[in-house]
Amino acid sequence: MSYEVEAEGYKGPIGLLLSLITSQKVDLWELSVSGLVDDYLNELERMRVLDLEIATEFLVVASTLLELKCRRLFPSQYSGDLDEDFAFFEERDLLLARLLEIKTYRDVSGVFLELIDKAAKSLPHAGMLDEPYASMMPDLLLGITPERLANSLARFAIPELGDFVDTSHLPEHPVSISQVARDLVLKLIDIRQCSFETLMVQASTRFEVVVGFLAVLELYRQARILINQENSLGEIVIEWIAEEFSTDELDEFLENSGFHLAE
Amino acid sequence: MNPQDLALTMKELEAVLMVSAEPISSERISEILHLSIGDAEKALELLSDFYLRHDRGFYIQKVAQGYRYAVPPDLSQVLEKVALAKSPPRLSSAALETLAIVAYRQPVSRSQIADIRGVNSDYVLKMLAARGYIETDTANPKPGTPLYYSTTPLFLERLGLFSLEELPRVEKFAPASDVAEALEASLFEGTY
Amino acid sequence: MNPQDLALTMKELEAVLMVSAEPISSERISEILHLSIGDAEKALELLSDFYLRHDRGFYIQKVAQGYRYAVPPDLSQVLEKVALAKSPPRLSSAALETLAIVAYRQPVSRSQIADIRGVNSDYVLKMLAARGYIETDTANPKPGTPLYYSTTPLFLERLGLFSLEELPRVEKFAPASDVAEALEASLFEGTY
Repeated sequence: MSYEVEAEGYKGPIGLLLSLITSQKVDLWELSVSGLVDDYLNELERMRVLDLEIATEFLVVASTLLELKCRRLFPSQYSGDLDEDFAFFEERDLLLARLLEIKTYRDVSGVFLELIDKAAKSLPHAGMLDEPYASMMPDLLLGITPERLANSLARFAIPELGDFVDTSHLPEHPVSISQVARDLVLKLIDIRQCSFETLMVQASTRFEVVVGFLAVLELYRQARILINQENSLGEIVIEWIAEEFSTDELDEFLENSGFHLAE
Repeated sequence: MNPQDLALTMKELEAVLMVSAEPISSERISEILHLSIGDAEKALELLSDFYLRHDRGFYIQKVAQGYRYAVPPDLSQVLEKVALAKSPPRLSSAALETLAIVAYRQPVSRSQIADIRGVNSDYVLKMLAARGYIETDTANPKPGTPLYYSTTPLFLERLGLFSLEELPRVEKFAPASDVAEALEASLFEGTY
Repeated sequence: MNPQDLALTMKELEAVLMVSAEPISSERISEILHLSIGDAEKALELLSDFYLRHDRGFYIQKVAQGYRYAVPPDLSQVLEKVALAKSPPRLSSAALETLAIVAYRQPVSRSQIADIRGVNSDYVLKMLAARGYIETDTANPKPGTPLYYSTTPLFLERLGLFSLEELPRVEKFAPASDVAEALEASLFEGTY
């Protein structure tokens, strides 16, 4: 079901195109990317329903082709700047490493398919305890809530097209944005230095955390705080460094940062 | 039957008994293994004798609807320990999914459930019925009509619900198969 | 174990396997039969060998960290009519690729997966999670930390693996040096 490419110099499934080029069986100079795109758009028109897999596969391959072709079209030269050259080589190696990595996973996923096919040929025996032993077992529904039961239907719950917008995830009691931001600033002025987590300890919804984070970014932009994070995903430490706000200044800050808008 | 055929028949018979969710009749066995009913019954008898003679941990039990594997009475203590083991078995996700389908779609037939889940669910249904969470519509015992499953009062009690109306609302599921297929086409290619 | 004890253990082990709905772990077997885990595993191995040696219609399958009775592939064809198992839909290449990344890189975040694949993989991840092949670490609900995906026991079961250690070694699939060189040559030819 892979999309067939019919471009000048090449005809076949698009998935193969990249591997053909890498094994140099198709000359990149000869390949017209615009022809390939036209051909593909026509095909989409014919399919009527967009097939996501074919579409994304095409995009990945086409953008890689474009990148390859661009690199070949530009004359090669050293910039004379050593730093720039190193940066270029580093980028080059990263791209190569990524392509090799994805090729590895793509190859191994073929083995997954074989394993799945093979395993499907072994039919399992599913045994069961008869009475009176079955009723000796603890209740199997222990700890199962109605919500978990409903969630187990998730994979069948495909929303119908044109259905109403589900707003059940929105909080029933909307939080005031300016209130969250105001509380945060006051707390920070009071403690001077603490982690983002401590700062948000009273936040009960994801929404409040997001507002809090935006407020922190705005304070940072205005150079009123310092932010430090030692390592990726590590603790975010926030330190208050500016003068304190007067009430008016605080209101002004909230207004200028747009935090009062959603009242 | 010559000895070689007999050995193969035994092997196939074991396989049939091992994957059947329900007791299986000698007629059905004869169909599957392309034997006469007489030969199928003879094979069952031979295999049954073989297990008894070798004192195995299971035997072939003849119940009203047919034949099935069962554990002999002298091992009942082991079964008790299985039932009472410290780490009790949990409801599998397949079982929970099936239970949810029955709860939201009741009354629902075996084949409707198989269509929704995409896999045969006989064993899971049997287990859920044995645990008393679902039941079949016994007021409709006409031969040939499919069995319809519904949840039981025990099910409501275990989930702490007063009535089925208290079940959380879910989005419509299992829409017309063409919509589902169009949406899933990007993830799945064909079927076996 | 002396021969008599061993014979009894085998018999009890058969009974336990016969009544288990899911693959049963050697820990649970050792608890039920009052054996050390080592002895339980040894008994499983002996019984497994015994069935293979005598060419039975079933075998002990080591899958998803447990043991269960199953019918070998050569007989399952005979049984197509009994089991009526509709296999789950086949995974697309995008889904398989994503599954491979989760399997080898777990726990792995959504953005790490997108980085490797070069495309947003949210939809594929959602579907793989709905199919029960992968799950997120729900024990880590800190705000701001990304969700990490891991494979489930069902993933092992579908691939017929006992544990993640049985996954084929990924190093073996690293492209051979000539492929890497060809790729490098076509990517960077003329750039210096």
